[in-house]
Amino acid sequence: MRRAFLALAARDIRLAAGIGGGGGMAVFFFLTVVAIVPLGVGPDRPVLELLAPGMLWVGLLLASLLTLDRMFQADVEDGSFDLLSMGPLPLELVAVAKSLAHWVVTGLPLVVAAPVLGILLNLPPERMPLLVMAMLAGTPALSFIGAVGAALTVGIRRGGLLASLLVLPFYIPVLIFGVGAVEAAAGGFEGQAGMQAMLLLGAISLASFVIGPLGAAAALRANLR
Amino acid sequence: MRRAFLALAARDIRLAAGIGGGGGMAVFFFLTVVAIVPLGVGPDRPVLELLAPGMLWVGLLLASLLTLDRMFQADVEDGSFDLLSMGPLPLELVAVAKSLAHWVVTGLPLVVAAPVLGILLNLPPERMPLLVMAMLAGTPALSFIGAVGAALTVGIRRGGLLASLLVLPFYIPVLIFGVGAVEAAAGGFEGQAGMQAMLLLGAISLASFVIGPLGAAAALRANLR
Amino acid sequence: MTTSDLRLHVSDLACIRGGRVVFEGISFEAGAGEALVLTGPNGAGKSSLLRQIAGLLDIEQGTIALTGGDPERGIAEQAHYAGHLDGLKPPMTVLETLRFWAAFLGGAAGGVETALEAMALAPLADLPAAYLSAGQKRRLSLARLAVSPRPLWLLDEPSVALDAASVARLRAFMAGHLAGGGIIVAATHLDLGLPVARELRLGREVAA
Amino acid sequence: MTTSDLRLHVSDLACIRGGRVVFEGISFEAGAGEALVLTGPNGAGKSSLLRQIAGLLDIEQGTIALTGGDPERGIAEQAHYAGHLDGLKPPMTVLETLRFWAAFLGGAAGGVETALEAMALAPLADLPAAYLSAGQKRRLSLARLAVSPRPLWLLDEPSVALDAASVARLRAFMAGHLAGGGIIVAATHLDLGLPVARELRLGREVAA
Amino acid sequence: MSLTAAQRFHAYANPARFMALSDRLLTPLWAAALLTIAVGLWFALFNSPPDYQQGETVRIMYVHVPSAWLAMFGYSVMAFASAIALIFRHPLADVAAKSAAPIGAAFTFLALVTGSLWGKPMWGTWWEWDARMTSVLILLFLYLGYMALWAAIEDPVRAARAAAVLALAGAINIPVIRYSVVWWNTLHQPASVFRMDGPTIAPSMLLPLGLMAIGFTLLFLALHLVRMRAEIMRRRVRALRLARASSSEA
Amino acid sequence: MAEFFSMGGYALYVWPCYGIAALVIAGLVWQSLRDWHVQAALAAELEKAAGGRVRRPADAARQGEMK
Ligand code: HEM
Ligand SMILES: Nc1ncnc2c1ncn2[C@@H]1O[C@H](COP(=O)(O)OP(=O)(O)OP(=O)(O)O)[C@@H](O)[C@H]1O
Ligand SMILES: Nc1ncnc2c1ncn2[C@@H]1O[C@H](COP(=O)(O)OP(=O)(O)OP(=O)(O)O)[C@@H](O)[C@H]1O
Ligand SMILES: [Mg+2]
Ligand SMILES: [Mg+2]
Repeated sequence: MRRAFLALAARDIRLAAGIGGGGGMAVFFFLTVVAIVPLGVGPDRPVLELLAPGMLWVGLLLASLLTLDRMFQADVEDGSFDLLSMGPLPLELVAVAKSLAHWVVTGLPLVVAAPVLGILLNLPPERMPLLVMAMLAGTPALSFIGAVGAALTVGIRRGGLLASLLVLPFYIPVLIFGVGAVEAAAGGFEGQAGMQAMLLLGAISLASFVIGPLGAAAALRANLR
Repeated sequence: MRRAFLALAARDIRLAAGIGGGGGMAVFFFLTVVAIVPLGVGPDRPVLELLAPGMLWVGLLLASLLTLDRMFQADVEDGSFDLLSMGPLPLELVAVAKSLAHWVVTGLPLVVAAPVLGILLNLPPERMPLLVMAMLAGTPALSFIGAVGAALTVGIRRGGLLASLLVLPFYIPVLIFGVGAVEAAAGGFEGQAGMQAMLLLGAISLASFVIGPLGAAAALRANLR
Repeated sequence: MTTSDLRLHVSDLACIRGGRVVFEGISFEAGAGEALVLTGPNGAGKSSLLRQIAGLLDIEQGTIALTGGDPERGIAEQAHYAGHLDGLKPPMTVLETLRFWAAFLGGAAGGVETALEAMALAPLADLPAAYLSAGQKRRLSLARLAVSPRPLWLLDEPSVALDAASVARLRAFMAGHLAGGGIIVAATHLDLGLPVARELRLGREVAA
Repeated sequence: MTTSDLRLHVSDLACIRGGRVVFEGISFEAGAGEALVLTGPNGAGKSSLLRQIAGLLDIEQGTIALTGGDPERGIAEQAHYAGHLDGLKPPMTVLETLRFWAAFLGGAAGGVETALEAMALAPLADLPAAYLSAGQKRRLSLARLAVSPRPLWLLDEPSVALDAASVARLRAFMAGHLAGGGIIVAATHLDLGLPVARELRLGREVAA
Repeated sequence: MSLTAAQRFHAYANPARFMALSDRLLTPLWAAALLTIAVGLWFALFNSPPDYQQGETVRIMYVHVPSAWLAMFGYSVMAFASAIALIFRHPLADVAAKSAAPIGAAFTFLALVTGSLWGKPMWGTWWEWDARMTSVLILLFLYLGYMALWAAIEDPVRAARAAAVLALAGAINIPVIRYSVVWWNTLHQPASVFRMDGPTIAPSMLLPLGLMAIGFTLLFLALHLVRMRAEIMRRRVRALRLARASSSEA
Repeated sequence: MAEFFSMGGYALYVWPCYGIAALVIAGLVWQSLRDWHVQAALAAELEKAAGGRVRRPADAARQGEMK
């Protein structure tokens, strides 16, 4: 089982890390979304600073969403999923392996890229550590919740966009607490509000780690039999 | 030729309008992107008003980008494209038909949805007509420029994300003039700056109407032979 | 299709894929009413040759010409190609699919009925392509050939996935095309049972 | 694979797809070393039956059981399924593909070499799947069966797209599996040349 | 009758003349680049005066400006080679275009970073969305997109053509960068070296700037040749692998 | 000396500028040269393995024959 789990996660990471896989692509997309905002709303620095945490999280959500679609879809379309589901791993663990791989190739690089983009949006440097911590706590939830959406829309052409829509409402708590954590830092009361938001983010991630794969496996069974 | 052109455009519209097709999907996505902004930046009304035109255009660009990927890809993957390219229509006209279909199912509904979303963002009603006009003038460019990106990434797994990245830099003029047109209205000098931006938008659309299909056809030939 | 001086000339053709020479120095001719069967081991270049004739793959060297046909249309426009992929849209029904291709390819009236007939698809007419079995999909993609008449047929393993009755139907369909003065170039590993078929063998015999 | 009391029991099986009864009341058994060939016209339900055995499609009615195998593993885990789709990733090379499946399915050491051998893939080992021809892809997807031993093989038109030499290789491959006490259920329109094969004919003769 | 040399090239990359020529050129190029940059650095750091307005920060210019020039030069090389590749189908041209991209991207990155490092003390901000900076950022996107496209398409022949279309489309950005300071009034300096009426910059600064610019250009050329040679070898390896596969296969 | 390194109070900007430039350029040079060595070695190895047979692809690939 462990061998199968690792093999699957490694294969998914490898496929996604290659070009056309989506890993680097997500970061690049994040970058363009963030770069396009100042062009749209104008280069006014205080306004940008105000927008920065929100836009960073929105960019992160979008980049993460867009890479969801292929989590199961590609395997279903080319027939590999039939074979995966006949292997020794229960579907729940298949979903865990795939969500983890998704996080490694999208969530993690996005977190690393975020501070650089923060500079572009004029985010004060002292808020960066909190931003990164909040993102580290929050991004796993994006992949694990996302797995359910991806599973629900598997087998639908263009399921990707539909998955985004199904998943977005569930991303909103992450967004709210994520932005909250960064803004609390500005208020200078990290001790309370910041920590609280961070804890909530962690809790959401933990919960999604359990619920996400269960839901995804159920959705896959319902969709593919 | 005319019969073939119409048949193709009609088929594409029909396929895209169905579920999993992407039409309604784009509007829905536009909606969520715009709805997410107040969550990120807080519900402060004057700030929202300031951001509104920019955010509307950014949302429009993103929604339009996300639906690009399948413009040629779906046909190439299932082999229909081979047959389309052996038909009586030159590839340039195939690209025109497909770009038009893309505009009808994504650009047009987005333009219709924009005023509603403007209200959400607290955009003053008197600016709506100009917003809609600017979007009508600008959105065709998004589909026709987008066709080149879609054609360049045809045959690539996950080409969609790559297509967005390739196309985005070329969307920037539309964004800048689009926002310019709406903001000029705020300044009250529609007569000059507003009209000028609008004319520029129209000019970009016209130019892309010629260059887009040529580039797309060249890219398709390069990619698929 | 009654042009009896129709002739496909291929001379000294070479094909390079992925930076590797797949074949070179291929020459052959085929006249109206003639069929040419491409055989050879997997990877010999049968599909590639068909795609080159159809204009779907670059020609590195050599020429392909079709004489005696419509001088204003290129080879691609005078040929039907049926490859490994079906080119079907899951939500479109059998009838919609054929109607679309009739309109797009400029088929004559009645072409759709002929096509349904030829591959015995009439009972399936209202099913979406997503519901078809492998062989039914194949039949639909072959039925497309009847929708608008074109003199040159390029068929890549057309009998794959077909049951015995459908293979017989395909045989009759191809024989009809040849009798009408058409040309068929088909790649296959099986016996297609074509009447006047010559064989072009690509690649060396398998050694490994 | 040496369990000689291995036996596949299918009784009174029915299949409904897209709201339509595809078949019902199907019963058969197959013991160690036996092959069962499913035949029948297109759309008769051969692929559907194989998917039901593999646990990839819901069973409306009836039972499927495998006795005498590993009691702790379900049928799906004791079966290999090779369907119409290849399940190959374009960027992964032949070797990487087989290695992955060996790791995922828990194959024994040396399985990958056996697999390369069985389908004569060794010369292609370093090519990405994207570069393979139709038959080469098919061979790779069949080679997977050798990567980890499982007693029950479910093959959906396995010989499609293969050249004569590869068909012979496939035949030897299947014969070896049967000789080792395995079971094969295969759907086909062609003669697979299996030694101890019984035939199960699905569906009515084509009337339409 | 057999394939022409150019067609063979794709199959069995072996442009002997280019390899021989570049082999002979490389050593002198490396030496010249190193020497020029070393002398340039000496002037830039030790032997040039601080600016009366910008103080010591003016020394950033000796890296920033050559990087910015080479960022644009790199793209021009790429676009030009792409045009040749599309029109004449000369196989070396797409090798040249592909090899220029990472070098150009690196210099673009440097222009952005050094610009930021200069902007903080001068304008009090790391980044500003002014026309020139934005257009240079877009230049970086174009480079990255171009490289991603190359990497995403398996077959080098097809990748070359698709990437060439992209490179040509993106070429509009170069004049935008060049004239952004003229068309929009921005924070950024207007041109002071390449002007119709001659440079407006002090000769004591012009010398290190010129040396660094020449040094960077030589470095660019050396790197470009090395990368082209590596690329040709990569194709050769690919072709040999495929040939091995096929010769033992069929 | 200390004065030189302090760059008139702008050390924080000037030195990173040169440092990053040196790093990026060195990285690029190193990567380019290594790439060349790796590819050249691979090619040499493959060529040796092929034993010159691959040099004449035309003969190996000329295979069309009519029946
Ligand atoms: C990240 C921000 C920056 C970017 C992307 C950038 C980009 C460029 C580019 C592309 C050029 C070449 C222009 C040409 O030759 O046409 C250039 C030149 C130059 N830049 Fe920057 N720059 C940035 C920040 C700065 C800052 C902060 C300063 C100084 C306060 C500065 C000073 C100069 C000067 C003096 C030149 C030479 C102009 C000439 O002689 O032509 N730049 N920059
Ligand atoms: N997309 C591709 N890129 C690179 N090489 C390819 C590609 N497709 C096929 N090839 C190579 O070209 C050669 C010929 O392939 P082709 O598909 O024409 O063979 P075929 O004769 O049709 O084989 P089959 O009987 O298996 O269908 C093969 O060796 C294959 O490896
Ligand atoms: N996804 C699906 N949804 C609904 N109906 C389906 C679906 N797939 C197949 N069918 C129907 O089920 C029936 C059996 O299909 P199946 O694929 O099992 O046939 P088959 O015997 O394998 O045929 P073939 O020889 O053509 O491969 C067919 O009539 C088909 O229309
Ligand atoms: Mg083939
Ligand atoms: Mg079947």
